Amino acid sequence: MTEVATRPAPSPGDSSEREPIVNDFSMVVATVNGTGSQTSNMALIRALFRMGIPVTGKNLFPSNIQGLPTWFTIRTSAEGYSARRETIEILVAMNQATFQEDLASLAPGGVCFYADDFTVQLNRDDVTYYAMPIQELIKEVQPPRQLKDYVANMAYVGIVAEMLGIDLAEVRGALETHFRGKAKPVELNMQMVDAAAEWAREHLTKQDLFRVERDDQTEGLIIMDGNTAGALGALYGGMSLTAWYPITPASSLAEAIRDYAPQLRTDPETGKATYSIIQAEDELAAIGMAIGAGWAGARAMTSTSGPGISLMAEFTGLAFFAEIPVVIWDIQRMGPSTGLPTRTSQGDILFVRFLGHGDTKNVMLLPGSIGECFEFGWRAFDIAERLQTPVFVLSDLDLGMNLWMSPPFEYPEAPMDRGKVLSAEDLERLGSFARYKDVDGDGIPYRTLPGTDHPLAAWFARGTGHNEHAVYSERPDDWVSNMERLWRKTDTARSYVPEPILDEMEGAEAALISYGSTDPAITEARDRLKEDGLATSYMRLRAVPFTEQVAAFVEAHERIYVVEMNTDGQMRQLLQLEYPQYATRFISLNHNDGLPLTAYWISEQISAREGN
Amino acid sequence: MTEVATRPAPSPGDSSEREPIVNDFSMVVATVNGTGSQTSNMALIRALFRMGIPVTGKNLFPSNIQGLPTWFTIRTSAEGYSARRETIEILVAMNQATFQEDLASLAPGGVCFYADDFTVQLNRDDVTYYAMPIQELIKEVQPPRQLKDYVANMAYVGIVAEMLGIDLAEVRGALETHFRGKAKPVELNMQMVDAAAEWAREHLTKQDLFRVERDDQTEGLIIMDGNTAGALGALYGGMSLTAWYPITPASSLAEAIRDYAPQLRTDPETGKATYSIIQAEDELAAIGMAIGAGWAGARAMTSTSGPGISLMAEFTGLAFFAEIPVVIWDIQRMGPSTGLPTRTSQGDILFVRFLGHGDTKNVMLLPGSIGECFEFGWRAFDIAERLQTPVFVLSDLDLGMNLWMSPPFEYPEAPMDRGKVLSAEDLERLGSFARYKDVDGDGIPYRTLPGTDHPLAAWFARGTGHNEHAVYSERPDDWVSNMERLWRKTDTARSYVPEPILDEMEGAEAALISYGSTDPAITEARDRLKEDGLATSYMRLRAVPFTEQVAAFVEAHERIYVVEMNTDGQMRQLLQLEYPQYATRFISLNHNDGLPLTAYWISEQISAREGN
Amino acid sequence: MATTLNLVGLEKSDYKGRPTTLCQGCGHNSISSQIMAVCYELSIRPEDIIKLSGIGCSSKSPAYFLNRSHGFNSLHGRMPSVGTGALVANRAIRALGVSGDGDTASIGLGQFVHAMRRNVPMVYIIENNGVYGLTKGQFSATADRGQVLKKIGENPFMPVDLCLQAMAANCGFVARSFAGDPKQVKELLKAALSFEGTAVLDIISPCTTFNNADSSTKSYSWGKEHETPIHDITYVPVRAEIEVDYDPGETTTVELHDGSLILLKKLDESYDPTDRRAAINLLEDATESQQLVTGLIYINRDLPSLQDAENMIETPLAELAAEQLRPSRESLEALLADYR
Amino acid sequence: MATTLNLVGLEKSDYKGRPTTLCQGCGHNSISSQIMAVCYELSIRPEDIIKLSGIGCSSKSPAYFLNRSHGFNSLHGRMPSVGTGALVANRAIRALGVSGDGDTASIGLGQFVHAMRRNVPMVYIIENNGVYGLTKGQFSATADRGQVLKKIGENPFMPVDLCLQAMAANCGFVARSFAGDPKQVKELLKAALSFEGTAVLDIISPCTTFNNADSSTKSYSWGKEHETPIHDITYVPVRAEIEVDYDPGETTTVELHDGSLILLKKLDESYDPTDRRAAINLLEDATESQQLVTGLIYINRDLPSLQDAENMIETPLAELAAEQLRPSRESLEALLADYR
Ligand SMILES: Cc1ncc(C[n+]2csc(CCOP(=O)(O)OP(=O)(O)O)c2C)c(N)n1
Ligand SMILES: Cc1ncc(C[n+]2csc(CCOP(=O)(O)OP(=O)(O)O)c2C)c(N)n1
Ligand code: SF4
Ligand code: SF4
Ligand SMILES: [Mg+2]
Ligand SMILES: [Mg+2]
Repeated sequence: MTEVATRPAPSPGDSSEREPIVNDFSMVVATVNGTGSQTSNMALIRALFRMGIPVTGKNLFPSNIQGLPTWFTIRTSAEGYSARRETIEILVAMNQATFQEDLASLAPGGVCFYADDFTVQLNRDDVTYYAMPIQELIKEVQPPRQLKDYVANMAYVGIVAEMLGIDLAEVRGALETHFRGKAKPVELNMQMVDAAAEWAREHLTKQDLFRVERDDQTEGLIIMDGNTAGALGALYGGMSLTAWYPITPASSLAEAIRDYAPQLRTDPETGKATYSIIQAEDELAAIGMAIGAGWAGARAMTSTSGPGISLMAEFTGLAFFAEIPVVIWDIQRMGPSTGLPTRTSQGDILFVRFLGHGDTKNVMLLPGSIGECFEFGWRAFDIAERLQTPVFVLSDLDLGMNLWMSPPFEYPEAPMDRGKVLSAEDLERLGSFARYKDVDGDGIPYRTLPGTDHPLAAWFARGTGHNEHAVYSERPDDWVSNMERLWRKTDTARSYVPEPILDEMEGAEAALISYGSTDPAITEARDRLKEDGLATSYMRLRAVPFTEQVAAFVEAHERIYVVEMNTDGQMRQLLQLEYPQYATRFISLNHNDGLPLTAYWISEQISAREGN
Repeated sequence: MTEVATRPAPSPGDSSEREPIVNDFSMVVATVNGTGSQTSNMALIRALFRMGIPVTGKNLFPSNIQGLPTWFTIRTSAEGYSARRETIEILVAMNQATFQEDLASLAPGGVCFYADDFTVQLNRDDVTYYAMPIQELIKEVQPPRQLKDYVANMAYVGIVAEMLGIDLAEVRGALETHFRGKAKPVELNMQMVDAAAEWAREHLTKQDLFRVERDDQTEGLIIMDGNTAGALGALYGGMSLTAWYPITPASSLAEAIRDYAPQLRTDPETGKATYSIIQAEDELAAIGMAIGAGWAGARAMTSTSGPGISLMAEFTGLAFFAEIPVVIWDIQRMGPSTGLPTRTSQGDILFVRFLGHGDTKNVMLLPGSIGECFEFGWRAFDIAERLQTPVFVLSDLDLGMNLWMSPPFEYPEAPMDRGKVLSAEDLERLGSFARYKDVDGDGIPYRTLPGTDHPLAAWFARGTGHNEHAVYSERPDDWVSNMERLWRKTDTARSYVPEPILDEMEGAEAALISYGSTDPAITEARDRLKEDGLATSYMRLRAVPFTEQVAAFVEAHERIYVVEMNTDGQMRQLLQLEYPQYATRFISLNHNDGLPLTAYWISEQISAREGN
Repeated sequence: MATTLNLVGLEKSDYKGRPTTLCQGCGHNSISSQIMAVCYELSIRPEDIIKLSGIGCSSKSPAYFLNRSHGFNSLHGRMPSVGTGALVANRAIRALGVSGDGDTASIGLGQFVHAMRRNVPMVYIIENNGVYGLTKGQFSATADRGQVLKKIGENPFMPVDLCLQAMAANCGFVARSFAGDPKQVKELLKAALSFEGTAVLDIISPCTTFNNADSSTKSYSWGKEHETPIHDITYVPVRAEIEVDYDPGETTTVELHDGSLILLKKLDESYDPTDRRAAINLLEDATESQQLVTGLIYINRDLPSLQDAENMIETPLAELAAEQLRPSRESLEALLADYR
Repeated sequence: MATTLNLVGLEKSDYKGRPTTLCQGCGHNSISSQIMAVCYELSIRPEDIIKLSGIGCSSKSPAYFLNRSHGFNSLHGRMPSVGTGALVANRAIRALGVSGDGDTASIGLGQFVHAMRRNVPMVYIIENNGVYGLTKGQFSATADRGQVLKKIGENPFMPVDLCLQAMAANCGFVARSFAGDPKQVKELLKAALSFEGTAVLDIISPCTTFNNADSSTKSYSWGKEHETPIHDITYVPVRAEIEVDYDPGETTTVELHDGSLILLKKLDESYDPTDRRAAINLLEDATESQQLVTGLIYINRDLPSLQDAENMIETPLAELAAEQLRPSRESLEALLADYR
């Protein structure tokens, strides 16, 4: 892989290391994309997961469909860590093109499984090698031609399983789940797995230290990607329209909605859909459809990534100003511009907060786990309808497309909050209605839905300046009072968004603020720092605007590292704007190279700065 | 008008006031739009201007083509002030619909000219009334039917001129200029002017205190709107493509380019155009065309307002990241969303600075006078080609569409700066070329233009991540080093943008920072404050990013009022982000009701806060 | 006249809007009047209608009719997407969309075509005046090549024929009319309101302020001289059917989804609006002969509407009960099992 | 083979690009090969070409040919505007644009139509595979109604016919071809490069990874079975004219702006590509009969290019001297006089 190891690992020579390393390694499978290694990698990771061993899976893939290098990394961690690590201990080399590079990136004392038909030099003597007779095994198993590639990949599953001690029964179970119980593919693939394991048992002798053992740490957990989690959240949040346009890394969110909606949201009586999913012609149309539906009273959303967000700027301003509820998922990828579609980043924070010309302030939710992707998936609708404004959910490629463990998602207990909507009966009772009147003093006006059967119900939604009755007005006082109310509303928003997650440590000197997918790396980094005697306090933001708790945390700490994955220190900037009196407390710890942050990088940065 | 007087003016009773008020009043002509009062208002303001009296003209018009109230305000100022004032001393009432409101807004002691066929009550006794027999005069003059409305308006010109002492010869001269010397319309209109003046001489006796006298303060000056000035600047800056889409208040900039280009930029030999002006199908296409042309080596621009800026977000990110020079004029109007198309604001500052998803930082020029509209009109191209980046020029409706006095524009002395462009000869000499290599350490790379006749010339422009050779790369190190260079470039930008204008006062306690069209109001406000014993220092920003001088000013002052016309205190925020150590020094003085700021409001705000 | 109530007990005045702020004589105003008249005469409850528009003088006009209908004056060129979303959220309401030639043929062309592709069931009126009225008279994409406007100059580009665009996009209801022919506008509007799919009405609607010179093909005088209706159209509501009698030899009838009828009385040559090739040819002829050919140019009732294509429930999504929107607790547990 | 030099002294290898990263068998690769061959054979200097594209697998392909040409891989759906600007800045260069069906028919439809309206002189290739390749196989707007893709389901919407769109937009060069018919692609490309105006090539270019099932009208097998060329086309460069001989009864010729010829050898029935009505009919027939009709469908050389319509100088604007760009000091003083 393009990243080189920056942290030393034990070399085999060193005798203190002779005892085995159990459930604690990163294994990378280096393949060519489009050769169908997903099934085999899923089988490996799921088998490990079912053995009770904490795992995470990250796919590092090119912006390309077939023929370029791809790396799938499985990390097992006895302590349950799930962040990316710089070091790779086990390499499964299935791509000759990158072999030397991949080999070079192995940690000293590492292990290298490789296809025995490679013509390469094994130019490292601090690594254990196992050659894999892939072609031979294929000849033996004789899979159908069109499945050859897929089955071939099962060879490394069998060999690696045998050498690491992965239970083949779990591999079979994993395949059964993968193929939804279809016997034929399961048998075909297991045939190869067994043959390969068999071969390894006979021909290979274990020389390395790495192996796995059953554990009980994944009891009751699930393993999933964040986009699927977000899709399920939306479906359990009453999503009625998803209008979207394909874009990496957001597509799989809308596609998961498409895949699950029929089973979850078909009307039992009529057998008809209680929702609609429209692949729009572009992002302008996608958000336009969602806003039209939000205006008409449905729970509507769109999902996209950076370029789509840019195209949604004008419509976002309209929804903000006409006060239409809508949910927008931004699965962030590396920008500016088309950037790196298959690399992760947190670079849209500042732009989205102020998205739309003129004066705007948008609400952002910041999920930090797949559990929160699910939760914010439904909660975003409650907040959007309560506040009558666009609500952005900012995830990223790492959280959205990679595999994470999580407790099973909690079914939403609270009933849906549909916000301030007046029915015909309400109007009859009230006798009057002004769309943009601040009746309750919280800046949130009441609305009526099209089709409401009352002569008072109608109002004319518009992006132009308006008075309380939604009538066009150029009067300075109308403009000012409406904007003052809108600003009141942006404050009210603080009391409806999720609070941050706080973790103060005894005698903490330094404090950390972060958000989103950096959480696992920070958690691990803080443990390391603790070991090295540096206690830290940590606040994980889960939304913008900031709540009281955020203010309290900022007041309470003098040196605050803002850890994020972008070039400009964007969240740091939002914090400085919110707390000018503490502007100098915030120190940017930002790194933005397309790869998820590592605990190593964070802890090194902090101990360096803290003079540890 | 919708604004009510908030500042007391002398009442006629008060004897100290009996002596005349000369060259110092605001006169508003209240008409219905679409009735062609432009000619008459231009005649009045130009006549005053040619009498040597400092004037400004502001048109307050509805977002409508015909039939709604419009107010044209002419301010004369002996001291040469040109900002808007709350108080109106002279009303020329040509619109019965708004008469009562207009009358109410007159200052005590004011004057009211009104069409004598109005059926209204003259319910104020602190005002001098003059009825104007418009219909009668029409009968007398008998203009051709289709010109009736226009000529009718000349009636008030004649009467007002007579009563204030405006030289009719100057009125005639003004009309001659207006009609480019065409005798017929001049005569027709002067016929009415003379008849009306004649009538006034016979039937009206001067009862009010306001009059004008020749002065010499406009010697050698010009009077023009900012959009025309910007258009001329672009033409003298070598503009080669203007791609635009109509939008108020920006249209008149592109239209002025269209009107002047043929006379200024037709090739004498071939009689063909050395430029192109394309009305695009929308703003996405407009900026796309400009970027295509910028890439191909032409000086290209577009002009728009808020909604167009939102639509240009994605393309701006592309130009920023692929490093293509392009100039974008944003004639700001009131937002968010469609907002108030005919009201002024400075609400796009923050959005434009960060326009485009991912990490971006755009260069903004902030003209504060029509002279600077002209200067930045050509300079923007130099800066854009030097920095190879989008350069935004942020004007607004008040500066762009209203009439301002100015010294004649200075012809650009310096030769055009075409930036770092390599010719075929250069390539031959160098023997190699890497599009995105930081050869000079300033972050600005060298480029070649399509059509360059050398095998090394070609490079592939792209919005995707690239290495120094413009080849797609997902390598973390390529991404990081390219972004580091880009950030270096955003710093280099500081040394190419215009410095701020500083005016420090003796023993200044408070400091002001502002930009753009607020300058006249601030200048006047500071004089008032000075009179009241409050000295202030003032820095007018002319660009973002900020220069060394800006830093110095901020360091030097403890209390800094940031005066601007938006809801969120946007420039204040940019300053806080730039100078976190001084974040608490900045105090927002922002007002945003669609009308230009007044000296009165600013001085009141400051003396209140300064406890004067 | 004495106020008479229609079948839903409303007076004409119940269908009015705010006072227009458009110019005197603007074609858009006359179209607004026909919209009010049609809804009154068809006894449509204003609450069952939504008004949609983009940005422009034309797009302002929904403020000037049907005060009792909800409306959305959206963004320039984006009415189609907003309408699509609204109609997906509530398929029980009828949508009246008013756009302009700039709004539809320039910035909005993509959304226009894709809305027709999806057959979004809305009446899509283009008030076509060949210029950008609200921004003071620049050429729009429907202006004729070679047309000259003083102050602006000559238009060098070919016009977009919105009806031909509609044909290319397989729209099922394509009509052209003229604001100066209120009777035809009215009948076409009635028919469009009974059509389940996108119904496009390209109505030449003169801009008296910026583009009404006799030489302009978008002017009143030109329209009056060059309008050539392809038939005399009459809409017959369901209930009225029995009463109408007409000469079958002279008249062809088209039945609409709700059972109402369109009577097309043939003028000189007979014309079959269900024949796609004929429709395209007619448009080509009109362009060549520079005639303002008006009437129901093409109709095809066999295309499924967006909601049917998506097999959507009849109940408006906006009115679904919470339990229809949120799947059961059990379902969640069941599906999570696959992720263990 | 021994390297042979063309008329500008270049070898075939001087026209190659970077190694392709597209899938094996992707139709786009075969089109890239034809582009390289054509430029070599026509002896076009790579420095005189610009490559343009939007975003997609198709839009990536300009990286895989003509390394010695400048190129701009712009934004999704926005190639037309970028190309318009580039060609206004430098009318001396020739533009080769490569787009996809998603890039052109979905997000880019508006810009596509308006570029044709302005007759921007560029070769506009749509590598049409009916899906979004780069985002992994979703339907594009050219997918057939009713087509089923596993994992994705059925496409309920009507396809956009890009050639019909081009006709509606009065494009002067409209061709359809098939990546599986490299000879025809090559001749059409040559003709397009000699055409002064927008030349649209809608080339069915199978996506072997996501849409190559026999049942798909965008697959190789379907194309091979259903391709029906309307003529056998040969391009004859200016210099070669004298040598060619052909049977006039069998063959019609069309002369292009630069004097080169297109020979159209009639197959079964004869077809006149200068007849607009015939072209539209042909496209309608093709849709009805589900045949892949290929060849030069329509050509009209009489429309002025954008630059001529704008009366632009021949010199590339990018190459104008400073004194041509900046008017004189006197001119400024003169015009300011009007503002005193
Ligand atoms: C994104 C955007 N660009 C430009 C404008 C400015 N604008 C307002 S109306 C209009 C054109 C309207 O023309 P048309 O649709 O033909 O309506 P008409 O006024 O002629 O009835 C334009 C360009 C805008 N409001 N939004
Ligand atoms: C604004 C924007 N939206 C979405 C995308 C994601 N995207 C990349 S390629 C593509 C579709 C490409 O399809 P097509 O043009 O048919 O090209 P193909 O890959 O099929 O050759 C999309 C939607 C993007 N890059 N930019
Ligand atoms: S400007 Fe033209 S379109 Fe607009 S209201 Fe006036 S007449 Fe109608
Ligand atoms: S995904 Fe399809 S379009 Fe893209 S490269 Fe592969 S085959 Fe070609
Ligand atoms: Mg119009
Ligand atoms: Mg495609």
